[in-house]
Amino acid sequence: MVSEGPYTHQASDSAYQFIRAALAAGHEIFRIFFYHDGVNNGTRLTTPPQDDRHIVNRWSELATEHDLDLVLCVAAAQRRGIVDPDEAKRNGKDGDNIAPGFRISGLGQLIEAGIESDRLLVFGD
Amino acid sequence: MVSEGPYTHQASDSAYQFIRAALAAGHEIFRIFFYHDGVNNGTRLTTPPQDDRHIVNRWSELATEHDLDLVLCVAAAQRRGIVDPDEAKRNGKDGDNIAPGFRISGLGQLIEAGIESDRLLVFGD
Amino acid sequence: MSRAKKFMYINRHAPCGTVYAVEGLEVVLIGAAFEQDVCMAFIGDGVFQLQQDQDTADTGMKNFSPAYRALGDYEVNRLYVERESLQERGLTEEDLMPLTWEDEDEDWAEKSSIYIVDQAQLSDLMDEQDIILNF
Amino acid sequence: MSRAKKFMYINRHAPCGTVYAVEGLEVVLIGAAFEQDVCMAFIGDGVFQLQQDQDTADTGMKNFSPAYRALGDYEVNRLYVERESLQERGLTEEDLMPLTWEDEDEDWAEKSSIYIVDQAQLSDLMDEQDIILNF
Amino acid sequence: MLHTVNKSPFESSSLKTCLSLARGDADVLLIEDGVYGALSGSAHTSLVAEALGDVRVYALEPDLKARGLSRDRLIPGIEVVGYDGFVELACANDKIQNWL
Amino acid sequence: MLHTVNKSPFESSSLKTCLSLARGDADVLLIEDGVYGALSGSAHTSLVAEALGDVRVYALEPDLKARGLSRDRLIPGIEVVGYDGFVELACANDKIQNWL
Repeated sequence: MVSEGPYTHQASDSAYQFIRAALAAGHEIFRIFFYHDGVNNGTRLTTPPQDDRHIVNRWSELATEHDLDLVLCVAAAQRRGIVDPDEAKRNGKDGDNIAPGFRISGLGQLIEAGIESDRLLVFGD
Repeated sequence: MVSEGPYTHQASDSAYQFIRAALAAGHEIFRIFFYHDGVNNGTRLTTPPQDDRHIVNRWSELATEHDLDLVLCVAAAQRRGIVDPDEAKRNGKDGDNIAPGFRISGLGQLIEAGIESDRLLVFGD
Repeated sequence: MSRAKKFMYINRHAPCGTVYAVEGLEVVLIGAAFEQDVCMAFIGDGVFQLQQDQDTADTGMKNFSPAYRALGDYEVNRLYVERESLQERGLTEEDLMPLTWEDEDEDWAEKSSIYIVDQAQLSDLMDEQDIILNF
Repeated sequence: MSRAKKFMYINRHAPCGTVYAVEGLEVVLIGAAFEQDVCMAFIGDGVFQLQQDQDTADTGMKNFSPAYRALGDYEVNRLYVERESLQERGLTEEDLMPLTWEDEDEDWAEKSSIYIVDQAQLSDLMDEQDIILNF
Repeated sequence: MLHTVNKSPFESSSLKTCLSLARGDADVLLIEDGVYGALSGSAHTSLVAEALGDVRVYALEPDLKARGLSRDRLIPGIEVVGYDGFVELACANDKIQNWL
Repeated sequence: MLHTVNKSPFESSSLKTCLSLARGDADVLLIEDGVYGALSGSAHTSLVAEALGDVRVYALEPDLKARGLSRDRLIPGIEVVGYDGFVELACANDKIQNWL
């Protein structure tokens, strides 16, 4: 679970580095669940300075490469303005901003991940 | 200056209540500058629970009512994915998400506000 | 899935100032539907979440504290409050909301959900869990 | 605008863990163009911002600490570091980056920008300011 | 000078830092989670009670009520103000330091 | 059980709370700003040094280097690990408590 937004807190970076190390060691990542401000990891509208890492794109690329399940909590995303095309339609928004490789779903996905996985780690503030 | 995102921290609420009280007492608000995660106050894609306050719309309405200058810092907004139509075009984004009444500009607007105003308050984390 | 896992939700943030308390409570209420073995712990400023008579009207914020009263209905009826954290803050059990649940096995007798525990007891409880989540 | 205002930027956050240090530094560098009277103070974990030899390569994060060396060129040459904060953390001035500026009035002599001050001196300095911003 | 503190003294050093640097003519306003610093009978009560001999300390009433803290729980000598009082304090002081 | 602490002990009570609740067989890993808890000669050194008789304490090397803290500045007995070591600690313990 990732609980903080990109750049604001190191949590997104620590989670990314931990997951890369876990994958390198041959472990399976069942799911990455983004909660609280963590949902801000999943907007494709970011443009960080060119000499800095692109945290959002880095997640999208990692997901493609390793077929990861990146889930943004719907309740947290609604409060913070992260929407996919379905959510945009349901809430009467004129556009969406979700980044490739992410999906929006409910908190049950976090509980399910806790039940199905051997270990659950939280990176946050 | 507002430094934290809506809902995550009370800063947005405190700033709003302070500004309303200051306006009620006849003071002039030169500018409200949103920095750090504060730029997340300016996305029109939020849909908070129906029984909760709508922090973004509340800013937009206050700005209309009192002709306030709501400025999102461009550098902070780029890192966090808040864009207006100009920024979207410049950075090759397929859409924008800025809320009515907000504009994106540089950090100089904060310094200028400090120089031109009698008092500068910061609400943040 | 062989058996129910033991979940402990640890609350360490004060209410109102940040969103962690309310978004943490949302996880507990959603999680209750999964029929796992669930308890909560309140440590540090988290004990302030259970303070009686919270009234957010003048701040314009939503008052979510009544939702704690729903926990009993969701069979979340073990709320462990660290004694040392209460003492450091000058609080006693009387300052906390009286949260209860109805015991089906004893003719729906109303019982308190709040247990004041010391650090050693809390350590033991944490040791029994499968999953610990921090809000 | 009658005269230059006195701006003090107070830094109280450690680097890397949160964005406040780097986004605070961006304000100082932009603000330097406005020809105001600018100084910085480092209190609490803010003193860690000036720690030598920061190397973020293995975290994948951007290393912004070299940017402090540019402050002198922007005529931000009064960096007050609280003595009590250094002591609490077991640090001395030797642990800090040697930040300097060149004094135009003295044939570009290189001078240190870092002043170690105690709480009483820092209180006096804060009292002299027009605008205090906290990062 | 007006100082504001918005963090709980149990979880942050903001209040302690503020009081160590605030001078005799200062106003200190506790807002948001900072109002927990106004509690009597807590581990931080003596820190604030001692400062009250030196500076004036205020607590924001809407934030006290939001957290269920009634006036009789506060350290004697702390004044309770609303958002209007916050605005007045900001005007009465020539500058403001928000400890975040 | 593996405990992680990611906050500076000078600004947060996380490390203190963690050490008060960690039992003898626990591993405690300091990451992000939590690595400042590994500093020798600081106001919190004795807290950690005493805990070292009881629990094992680790610090994440990439986070130490990012903050300019060399190994010779650390409290003796603290082990330094990389992200791979973090993964190993997560596997070696049957559960994880991340103090945030």
